Amino acid sequence: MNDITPDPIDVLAVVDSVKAHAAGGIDIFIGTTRDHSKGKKVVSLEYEAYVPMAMKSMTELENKARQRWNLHEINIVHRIGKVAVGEPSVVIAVSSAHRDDAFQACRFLIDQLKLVVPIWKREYFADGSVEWSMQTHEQPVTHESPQAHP
Amino acid sequence: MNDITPDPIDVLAVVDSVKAHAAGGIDIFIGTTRDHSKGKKVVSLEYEAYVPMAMKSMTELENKARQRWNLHEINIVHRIGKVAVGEPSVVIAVSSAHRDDAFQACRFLIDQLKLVVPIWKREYFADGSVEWSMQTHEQPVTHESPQAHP
Amino acid sequence: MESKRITIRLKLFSSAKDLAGFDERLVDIPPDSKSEAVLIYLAKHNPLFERWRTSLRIAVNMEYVDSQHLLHDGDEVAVIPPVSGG
Amino acid sequence: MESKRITIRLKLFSSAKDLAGFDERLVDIPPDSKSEAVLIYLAKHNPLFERWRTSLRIAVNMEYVDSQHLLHDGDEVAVIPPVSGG
Repeated sequence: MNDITPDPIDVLAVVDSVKAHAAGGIDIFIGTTRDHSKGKKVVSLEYEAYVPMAMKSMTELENKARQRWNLHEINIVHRIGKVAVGEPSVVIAVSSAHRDDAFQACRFLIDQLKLVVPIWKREYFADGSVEWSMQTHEQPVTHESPQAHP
Repeated sequence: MNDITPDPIDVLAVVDSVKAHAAGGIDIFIGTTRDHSKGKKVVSLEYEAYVPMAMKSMTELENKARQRWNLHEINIVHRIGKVAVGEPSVVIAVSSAHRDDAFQACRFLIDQLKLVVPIWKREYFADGSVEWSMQTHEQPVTHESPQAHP
Repeated sequence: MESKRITIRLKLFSSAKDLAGFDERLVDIPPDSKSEAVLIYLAKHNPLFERWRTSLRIAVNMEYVDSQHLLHDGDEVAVIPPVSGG
Repeated sequence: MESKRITIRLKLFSSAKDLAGFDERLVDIPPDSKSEAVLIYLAKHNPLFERWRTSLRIAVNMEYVDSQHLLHDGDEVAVIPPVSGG
Protein backbone atom coordinates (compact mmCIF):
# COMPACT_ATOMS: atom_id res chain seq x y z
CA MET A 1 0.00 0.00 0.00
CA ASN A 2 2.08 2.93 1.34
CA ASP A 3 1.22 6.58 0.91
CA ILE A 4 2.53 10.11 1.13
CA THR A 5 -0.30 12.45 2.01
CA PRO A 6 -0.94 16.07 2.95
CA ASP A 7 -3.91 14.95 5.10
CA PRO A 8 -3.79 13.98 8.78
CA ILE A 9 -2.94 10.29 9.05
CA ASP A 10 -5.86 8.07 10.08
CA VAL A 11 -3.98 5.75 12.44
CA LEU A 12 -6.88 3.32 12.79
CA ALA A 13 -7.24 3.01 9.01
CA VAL A 14 -3.52 2.19 8.75
CA VAL A 15 -3.86 -0.47 11.44
CA ASP A 16 -6.96 -1.92 9.81
CA SER A 17 -5.20 -2.04 6.44
CA VAL A 18 -2.68 -4.61 7.72
CA LYS A 19 -5.15 -6.76 9.65
CA ALA A 20 -5.44 -10.24 8.26
CA HIS A 21 -7.48 -13.05 9.74
CA ALA A 22 -4.34 -15.16 9.73
CA ALA A 23 -2.44 -12.48 11.66
CA GLY A 24 -1.04 -13.14 15.09
CA GLY A 25 0.52 -9.77 15.71
CA ILE A 26 0.74 -6.23 14.43
CA ASP A 27 3.51 -3.82 15.30
CA ILE A 28 2.93 -0.16 14.64
CA PHE A 29 5.34 2.73 14.87
CA ILE A 30 3.98 6.25 15.07
CA GLY A 31 6.37 9.17 14.76
CA THR A 32 4.92 12.28 16.32
CA THR A 33 6.29 15.76 15.86
CA ARG A 34 8.16 17.06 18.88
CA ASP A 35 7.57 20.28 20.75
CA HIS A 36 11.28 21.01 21.14
CA SER A 37 14.43 20.73 19.05
CA LYS A 38 17.95 22.01 19.72
CA GLY A 39 16.68 23.44 23.00
CA LYS A 40 14.12 25.62 21.25
CA LYS A 41 10.34 25.41 21.32
CA VAL A 42 8.86 24.14 18.05
CA VAL A 43 5.45 25.51 17.11
CA SER A 44 4.90 23.59 13.90
CA LEU A 45 6.63 21.51 11.26
CA GLU A 46 6.49 21.12 7.56
CA TYR A 47 7.53 18.07 5.57
CA GLU A 48 8.63 18.18 1.95
CA ALA A 49 9.11 15.06 -0.16
CA TYR A 50 10.45 14.14 -3.56
CA VAL A 51 7.18 12.28 -3.84
CA PRO A 52 7.70 9.80 -6.70
CA MET A 53 11.17 8.82 -5.48
CA ALA A 54 9.96 8.62 -1.86
CA MET A 55 7.12 6.28 -2.91
CA LYS A 56 9.57 4.16 -4.92
CA SER A 57 11.99 4.11 -2.00
CA MET A 58 9.27 3.01 0.45
CA THR A 59 8.25 0.21 -1.92
CA GLU A 60 11.88 -0.92 -2.10
CA LEU A 61 12.09 -0.94 1.70
CA GLU A 62 8.86 -2.95 1.85
CA ASN A 63 10.30 -5.48 -0.60
CA LYS A 64 13.52 -5.78 1.42
CA ALA A 65 11.51 -6.35 4.60
CA ARG A 66 9.43 -9.04 2.92
CA GLN A 67 12.59 -10.81 1.80
CA ARG A 68 14.05 -10.82 5.31
CA TRP A 69 10.98 -11.62 7.39
CA ASN A 70 7.78 -13.58 7.04
CA LEU A 71 5.13 -10.87 6.89
CA HIS A 72 1.46 -10.55 6.04
CA GLU A 73 0.97 -6.86 5.29
CA ILE A 74 2.95 -3.63 5.42
CA ASN A 75 1.66 -0.08 5.25
CA ILE A 76 3.93 2.96 5.44
CA VAL A 77 2.22 6.35 5.46
CA HIS A 78 4.15 9.62 5.67
CA ARG A 79 2.57 13.00 5.93
CA ILE A 80 3.79 16.09 4.05
CA GLY A 81 3.00 19.77 4.39
CA LYS A 82 2.32 21.52 7.70
CA VAL A 83 1.95 19.24 10.71
CA ALA A 84 0.93 20.53 14.13
CA VAL A 85 3.03 19.56 17.14
CA GLY A 86 1.93 16.20 18.55
CA GLU A 87 0.35 14.95 15.32
CA PRO A 88 1.69 11.82 13.61
CA SER A 89 4.15 12.52 10.81
CA VAL A 90 4.65 8.85 9.97
CA VAL A 91 2.79 5.63 10.70
CA ILE A 92 4.22 2.20 9.85
CA ALA A 93 2.15 -0.94 10.46
CA VAL A 94 3.36 -4.50 9.93
CA SER A 95 1.40 -7.70 10.50
CA SER A 96 2.86 -11.19 10.78
CA ALA A 97 2.02 -14.63 12.13
CA HIS A 98 4.84 -14.35 14.68
CA ARG A 99 5.39 -11.11 16.53
CA ASP A 100 9.17 -11.27 16.24
CA ASP A 101 8.90 -10.70 12.49
CA ALA A 102 6.54 -7.74 12.88
CA PHE A 103 8.73 -6.05 15.50
CA GLN A 104 11.96 -6.49 13.56
CA ALA A 105 10.48 -5.44 10.23
CA CYS A 106 8.77 -2.36 11.68
CA ARG A 107 12.02 -1.29 13.32
CA PHE A 108 13.95 -1.87 10.11
CA LEU A 109 11.42 0.16 8.10
CA ILE A 110 11.49 3.27 10.30
CA ASP A 111 15.30 3.14 10.63
CA GLN A 112 15.77 2.83 6.88
CA LEU A 113 13.07 5.38 6.10
CA LYS A 114 14.99 7.94 8.16
CA LEU A 115 18.19 7.15 6.26
CA VAL A 116 17.15 6.91 2.64
CA VAL A 117 13.62 8.10 1.84
CA PRO A 118 13.82 11.62 0.34
CA ILE A 119 11.64 13.50 2.82
CA TRP A 120 12.71 16.62 4.69
CA LYS A 121 11.46 18.27 7.85
CA ARG A 122 11.40 22.02 8.37
CA GLU A 123 10.95 23.24 11.91
CA TYR A 124 9.20 26.49 12.78
CA PHE A 125 10.40 27.73 16.16
CA ALA A 126 8.62 29.91 18.69
CA ASP A 127 11.38 32.53 18.29
CA GLY A 128 10.41 32.97 14.64
CA SER A 129 13.32 31.04 13.16
CA VAL A 130 12.82 28.33 10.56
CA GLU A 131 15.28 25.53 9.87
CA TRP A 132 15.58 22.44 7.76
CA SER A 133 16.22 19.63 10.20
CA MET A 134 19.62 17.96 9.86
CA GLN A 135 20.65 14.75 11.51
CA THR A 136 23.32 15.51 14.10
CA HIS A 137 25.72 13.04 12.45
CA GLU A 138 25.32 14.74 9.11
CA GLN A 139 26.12 18.36 9.78
CA PRO A 140 27.56 19.27 6.42
CA VAL A 141 29.47 22.45 7.21
CA THR A 142 31.27 21.32 10.34
CA HIS A 143 32.05 17.80 9.12
CA GLU A 144 33.31 18.93 5.75
CA SER A 145 36.13 16.82 4.43
CA PRO A 146 38.84 18.74 2.47
CA GLN A 147 39.79 15.66 0.42
CA ALA A 148 36.39 15.71 -1.20
CA HIS A 149 37.23 18.99 -2.93
CA PRO A 150 39.44 18.16 -5.88
CA MET B 1 -2.83 3.09 33.20
CA ASN B 2 -3.34 -0.53 32.05
CA ASP B 3 -6.66 -2.34 31.95
CA ILE B 4 -8.33 -5.72 31.68
CA THR B 5 -11.69 -5.36 30.01
CA PRO B 6 -14.55 -7.44 28.62
CA ASP B 7 -15.23 -4.72 26.02
CA PRO B 8 -13.67 -4.48 22.55
CA ILE B 9 -10.37 -2.60 22.82
CA ASP B 10 -10.44 0.93 21.42
CA VAL B 11 -7.04 0.94 19.73
CA LEU B 12 -7.10 4.66 19.01
CA ALA B 13 -7.90 5.46 22.65
CA VAL B 14 -4.92 3.36 23.75
CA VAL B 15 -2.64 5.18 21.29
CA ASP B 16 -3.95 8.57 22.39
CA SER B 17 -3.42 7.67 26.04
CA VAL B 18 0.36 7.49 25.55
CA LYS B 19 0.71 10.54 23.35
CA ALA B 20 2.74 13.26 24.94
CA HIS B 21 3.76 16.52 23.34
CA ALA B 22 7.34 15.69 24.19
CA ALA B 23 7.05 12.31 22.49
CA GLY B 24 9.19 11.42 19.52
CA GLY B 25 7.89 7.93 18.92
CA ILE B 26 5.18 5.49 19.88
CA ASP B 27 5.44 1.75 19.39
CA ILE B 28 2.24 -0.26 19.58
CA PHE B 29 1.79 -3.99 19.59
CA ILE B 30 -1.63 -5.43 18.78
CA GLY B 31 -2.25 -9.12 19.32
CA THR B 32 -5.12 -10.35 17.19
CA THR B 33 -6.85 -13.68 17.61
CA ARG B 34 -5.93 -16.19 14.95
CA ASP B 35 -8.26 -18.14 12.70
CA HIS B 36 -6.28 -21.37 13.02
CA SER B 37 -4.45 -23.26 15.72
CA LYS B 38 -2.93 -26.75 15.71
CA GLY B 39 -4.10 -27.11 12.11
CA LYS B 40 -7.73 -26.57 13.07
CA LYS B 41 -10.05 -23.67 12.23
CA VAL B 42 -10.79 -21.45 15.22
CA VAL B 43 -14.23 -19.83 15.29
CA SER B 44 -13.89 -17.81 18.49
CA LEU B 45 -11.79 -17.42 21.61
CA GLU B 46 -12.38 -16.71 25.23
CA TYR B 47 -9.91 -15.18 27.66
CA GLU B 48 -10.02 -15.72 31.39
CA ALA B 49 -7.89 -13.75 33.84
CA TYR B 50 -7.05 -13.81 37.50
CA VAL B 51 -7.91 -10.13 37.27
CA PRO B 52 -6.38 -8.56 40.40
CA MET B 53 -3.13 -10.53 40.04
CA ALA B 54 -3.01 -9.84 36.30
CA MET B 55 -3.39 -6.09 36.92
CA LYS B 56 -0.68 -6.24 39.61
CA SER B 57 1.55 -8.23 37.29
CA MET B 58 1.09 -5.73 34.45
CA THR B 59 1.98 -2.86 36.78
CA GLU B 60 5.13 -4.72 37.83
CA LEU B 61 6.08 -5.18 34.17
CA GLU B 62 5.46 -1.50 33.55
CA ASN B 63 7.74 -0.60 36.47
CA LYS B 64 10.48 -2.91 35.21
CA ALA B 65 10.25 -1.36 31.74
CA ARG B 66 10.47 2.14 33.20
CA GLN B 67 13.61 1.15 35.12
CA ARG B 68 15.30 -0.22 32.00
CA TRP B 69 14.30 2.36 29.41
CA ASN B 70 13.58 6.06 29.26
CA LEU B 71 9.84 6.15 28.59
CA HIS B 72 7.02 8.68 28.62
CA GLU B 73 3.87 6.59 28.91
CA ILE B 74 2.85 2.93 28.89
CA ASN B 75 -0.62 1.47 28.44
CA ILE B 76 -1.30 -2.27 28.45
CA VAL B 77 -4.89 -3.33 27.76
CA HIS B 78 -5.95 -6.99 27.65
CA ARG B 79 -9.40 -8.16 26.74
CA ILE B 80 -11.23 -10.99 28.54
CA GLY B 81 -14.34 -12.96 27.69
CA LYS B 82 -15.37 -13.99 24.19
CA VAL B 83 -13.33 -12.42 21.38
CA ALA B 84 -14.19 -12.86 17.72
CA VAL B 85 -11.48 -14.01 15.33
CA GLY B 86 -9.46 -11.06 14.04
CA GLU B 87 -10.28 -8.76 16.95
CA PRO B 88 -7.49 -7.43 19.20
CA SER B 89 -6.97 -9.43 22.38
CA VAL B 90 -4.16 -7.21 23.65
CA VAL B 91 -2.86 -3.73 22.84
CA ILE B 92 0.37 -2.36 24.29
CA ALA B 93 1.42 1.21 23.56
CA VAL B 94 4.69 2.81 24.66
CA SER B 95 5.86 6.36 23.99
CA SER B 96 9.40 7.65 24.36
CA ALA B 97 11.64 10.47 23.20
CA HIS B 98 13.82 8.01 21.29
CA ARG B 99 12.22 5.23 19.29
CA ASP B 100 14.75 2.63 20.37
CA ASP B 101 13.36 2.78 23.92
CA ALA B 102 9.75 2.45 22.77
CA PHE B 103 10.50 -0.53 20.52
CA GLN B 104 12.53 -2.40 23.13
CA ALA B 105 10.09 -1.73 25.96
CA CYS B 106 7.05 -2.73 23.90
CA ARG B 107 8.75 -5.98 22.88
CA PHE B 108 9.75 -6.68 26.48
CA LEU B 109 6.19 -6.05 27.71
CA ILE B 110 4.45 -8.42 25.29
CA ASP B 111 7.10 -11.12 25.78
CA GLN B 112 6.84 -10.90 29.56
CA LEU B 113 3.05 -10.62 29.51
CA LYS B 114 2.89 -13.92 27.67
CA LEU B 115 5.16 -15.54 30.25
CA VAL B 116 3.88 -14.29 33.57
CA VAL B 117 0.55 -12.47 33.50
CA PRO B 118 -2.21 -14.87 34.66
CA ILE B 119 -4.46 -14.81 31.60
CA TRP B 120 -5.63 -17.88 29.72
CA LYS B 121 -6.99 -18.38 26.24
CA ARG B 122 -9.62 -20.95 25.37
CA GLU B 123 -10.06 -21.78 21.72
CA TYR B 124 -13.39 -22.80 20.20
CA PHE B 125 -12.79 -24.84 17.06
CA ALA B 126 -15.00 -25.25 14.01
CA ASP B 127 -15.17 -29.00 14.74
CA GLY B 128 -16.90 -28.28 18.05
CA SER B 129 -13.91 -28.94 20.27
CA VAL B 130 -12.81 -26.49 22.95
CA GLU B 131 -9.30 -26.31 24.38
CA TRP B 132 -7.30 -24.22 26.79
CA SER B 133 -4.34 -22.99 24.81
CA MET B 134 -0.98 -24.29 26.02
CA GLN B 135 2.36 -22.97 24.89
CA THR B 136 4.14 -25.67 22.91
CA HIS B 137 7.16 -25.52 25.24
CA GLU B 138 4.97 -26.11 28.26
CA GLN B 139 3.07 -29.28 27.47
CA PRO B 140 2.65 -30.61 30.98
CA VAL B 141 1.86 -34.23 30.34
CA THR B 142 4.64 -35.03 27.90
CA HIS B 143 7.34 -32.99 29.64
CA GLU B 144 6.58 -34.34 33.09
CA SER B 145 9.69 -34.79 35.21
CA PRO B 146 9.65 -37.83 37.56
CA GLN B 147 12.07 -36.20 40.01
CA ALA B 148 9.40 -33.66 40.84
CA HIS B 149 7.23 -36.36 42.43
CA PRO B 150 8.71 -37.18 45.84
CA MET C 1 -1.69 -31.84 71.49
CA GLU C 2 -2.42 -30.97 67.85
CA SER C 3 -2.06 -27.33 66.75
CA LYS C 4 -4.97 -25.42 65.32
CA ARG C 5 -5.50 -25.76 61.53
CA ILE C 6 -5.25 -22.74 59.23
CA THR C 7 -7.66 -21.71 56.47
CA ILE C 8 -6.62 -20.63 53.02
CA ARG C 9 -8.67 -19.41 50.08
CA LEU C 10 -7.87 -21.70 47.15
CA LYS C 11 -8.48 -20.23 43.69
CA LEU C 12 -8.36 -22.23 40.46
CA PHE C 13 -8.24 -21.00 36.89
CA SER C 14 -8.41 -22.30 33.35
CA SER C 15 -7.64 -26.01 32.99
CA ALA C 16 -7.01 -26.40 36.74
CA LYS C 17 -10.54 -25.20 37.42
CA ASP C 18 -11.90 -27.69 34.88
CA LEU C 19 -9.88 -30.55 36.40
CA ALA C 20 -10.98 -29.78 39.94
CA GLY C 21 -14.57 -28.96 39.11
CA PHE C 22 -14.61 -25.80 41.23
CA ASP C 23 -13.04 -22.35 41.03
CA GLU C 24 -12.78 -21.22 44.62
CA ARG C 25 -12.92 -22.92 48.02
CA LEU C 26 -11.90 -22.29 51.62
CA VAL C 27 -9.57 -25.11 52.63
CA ASP C 28 -8.38 -26.03 56.12
CA ILE C 29 -4.80 -27.26 56.19
CA PRO C 30 -2.29 -28.06 58.95
CA PRO C 31 -0.16 -25.15 60.13
CA ASP C 32 3.35 -25.03 58.65
CA SER C 33 1.95 -26.34 55.37
CA LYS C 34 3.91 -25.43 52.28
CA SER C 35 2.46 -24.22 49.02
CA GLU C 36 2.78 -27.68 47.45
CA ALA C 37 0.13 -28.84 49.95
CA VAL C 38 -2.57 -27.43 47.68
CA LEU C 39 -1.45 -29.67 44.83
CA ILE C 40 -1.52 -32.71 47.12
CA TYR C 41 -5.00 -31.64 48.20
CA LEU C 42 -6.12 -31.27 44.57
CA ALA C 43 -4.64 -34.63 43.55
CA LYS C 44 -7.16 -36.25 45.90
CA HIS C 45 -9.93 -34.75 43.77
CA ASN C 46 -8.38 -35.64 40.46
CA PRO C 47 -5.21 -37.72 40.00
CA LEU C 48 -4.41 -35.72 36.85
CA PHE C 49 -3.18 -32.95 39.16
CA GLU C 50 -0.31 -35.28 40.04
CA ARG C 51 0.66 -35.67 36.37
CA TRP C 52 0.28 -31.93 35.65
CA ARG C 53 2.09 -30.90 38.76
CA THR C 54 5.32 -29.66 37.15
CA SER C 55 3.48 -27.28 34.88
CA LEU C 56 1.35 -25.66 37.57
CA ARG C 57 2.63 -22.57 39.35
CA ILE C 58 1.39 -21.36 42.71
CA ALA C 59 0.72 -17.72 43.59
CA VAL C 60 0.21 -16.71 47.19
CA ASN C 61 -1.49 -13.37 47.69
CA MET C 62 -0.92 -12.66 44.00
CA GLU C 63 2.84 -13.36 43.98
CA TYR C 64 4.40 -16.42 42.38
CA VAL C 65 6.08 -18.61 45.03
CA ASP C 66 8.05 -21.84 44.94
CA SER C 67 6.73 -25.16 46.20
CA GLN C 68 8.27 -24.73 49.66
CA HIS C 69 6.66 -21.37 50.46
CA LEU C 70 5.11 -21.45 53.95
CA LEU C 71 1.37 -20.79 53.99
CA HIS C 72 -0.41 -18.65 56.57
CA ASP C 73 -3.96 -18.39 57.77
CA GLY C 74 -6.00 -16.24 55.40
CA ASP C 75 -3.65 -16.61 52.41
CA GLU C 76 -5.17 -16.49 48.94
CA VAL C 77 -3.52 -19.39 47.11
CA ALA C 78 -4.00 -19.59 43.36
CA VAL C 79 -3.13 -22.48 41.08
CA ILE C 80 -1.78 -21.01 37.83
CA PRO C 81 -1.72 -23.29 34.78
CA PRO C 82 0.54 -22.26 31.90
CA VAL C 83 -0.58 -18.78 30.94
CA SER C 84 -1.62 -18.00 27.36
CA GLY C 85 -2.51 -14.33 27.29
CA GLY C 86 -1.48 -12.00 24.53
CA MET D 1 34.10 19.04 -33.86
CA GLU D 2 32.26 19.37 -30.59
CA SER D 3 29.65 16.75 -29.70
CA LYS D 4 26.04 17.74 -29.13
CA ARG D 5 25.15 18.79 -25.57
CA ILE D 6 22.64 16.80 -23.54
CA THR D 7 19.76 18.13 -21.46
CA ILE D 8 18.95 16.99 -17.95
CA ARG D 9 16.09 17.94 -15.66
CA LEU D 10 17.67 19.18 -12.43
CA LYS D 11 15.47 18.96 -9.32
CA LEU D 12 16.34 20.53 -5.97
CA PHE D 13 14.78 19.96 -2.57
CA SER D 14 14.88 21.30 0.95
CA SER D 15 18.00 23.30 1.81
CA ALA D 16 19.48 22.73 -1.67
CA LYS D 17 16.43 24.41 -3.19
CA ASP D 18 16.82 27.35 -0.79
CA LEU D 19 20.54 27.70 -1.59
CA ALA D 20 20.00 27.62 -5.34
CA GLY D 21 16.87 29.75 -5.37
CA PHE D 22 14.99 27.42 -7.72
CA ASP D 23 13.45 23.97 -7.51
CA GLU D 24 13.58 22.65 -11.06
CA ARG D 25 15.44 23.59 -14.22
CA LEU D 26 16.39 22.09 -17.57
CA VAL D 27 20.19 22.22 -17.81
CA ASP D 28 22.36 21.62 -20.88
CA ILE D 29 25.62 19.85 -20.07
CA PRO D 30 28.39 18.32 -22.16
CA PRO D 31 27.93 14.68 -23.13
CA ASP D 32 29.83 12.21 -20.95
CA SER D 33 29.19 14.44 -17.92
CA LYS D 34 29.15 12.68 -14.58
CA SER D 35 26.63 13.24 -11.81
CA GLU D 36 29.03 15.52 -9.92
CA ALA D 37 28.67 17.98 -12.81
CA VAL D 38 25.40 19.20 -11.32
CA LEU D 39 27.17 20.17 -8.10
CA ILE D 40 29.80 22.07 -10.06
CA TYR D 41 26.98 23.77 -11.95
CA LEU D 42 25.21 24.67 -8.70
CA ALA D 43 28.41 26.00 -7.09
CA LYS D 44 28.41 28.69 -9.75
CA HIS D 45 25.06 29.88 -8.40
CA ASN D 46 26.06 29.69 -4.78
CA PRO D 47 29.55 28.84 -3.49
CA LEU D 48 27.96 27.19 -0.42
CA PHE D 49 27.23 24.20 -2.66
CA GLU D 50 30.98 23.60 -2.71
CA ARG D 51 31.13 23.53 1.11
CA TRP D 52 28.04 21.33 1.39
CA ARG D 53 29.12 18.98 -1.31
CA THR D 54 30.01 15.98 0.84
CA SER D 55 26.58 15.91 2.44
CA LEU D 56 24.59 16.10 -0.79
CA ARG D 57 23.53 12.90 -2.52
CA ILE D 58 22.55 12.68 -6.16
CA ALA D 59 19.66 10.60 -7.49
CA VAL D 60 19.35 9.93 -11.20
CA ASN D 61 15.91 8.84 -12.34
CA MET D 62 15.01 8.29 -8.68
CA GLU D 63 17.98 6.05 -7.82
CA TYR D 64 20.89 7.15 -5.65
CA VAL D 65 24.12 7.18 -7.67
CA ASP D 66 27.76 7.95 -6.90
CA SER D 67 29.57 11.07 -8.09
CA GLN D 68 30.98 9.30 -11.18
CA HIS D 69 27.66 8.11 -12.60
CA LEU D 70 27.41 8.95 -16.31
CA LEU D 71 24.49 11.21 -17.20
CA HIS D 72 22.33 10.79 -20.27
CA ASP D 73 20.03 13.07 -22.23
CA GLY D 74 16.64 13.31 -20.53
CA ASP D 75 17.83 12.15 -17.11
CA GLU D 76 16.03 13.51 -14.06
CA VAL D 77 18.84 14.46 -11.68
CA ALA D 78 17.88 15.31 -8.11
CA VAL D 79 20.07 16.86 -5.43
CA ILE D 80 19.21 15.18 -2.12
CA PRO D 81 20.29 16.98 1.08
CA PRO D 82 20.41 14.90 4.29
CA VAL D 83 16.93 13.45 4.66
CA SER D 84 14.94 14.00 7.85
CA GLY D 85 11.67 12.15 7.42
CA GLY D 86 10.05 10.06 10.12
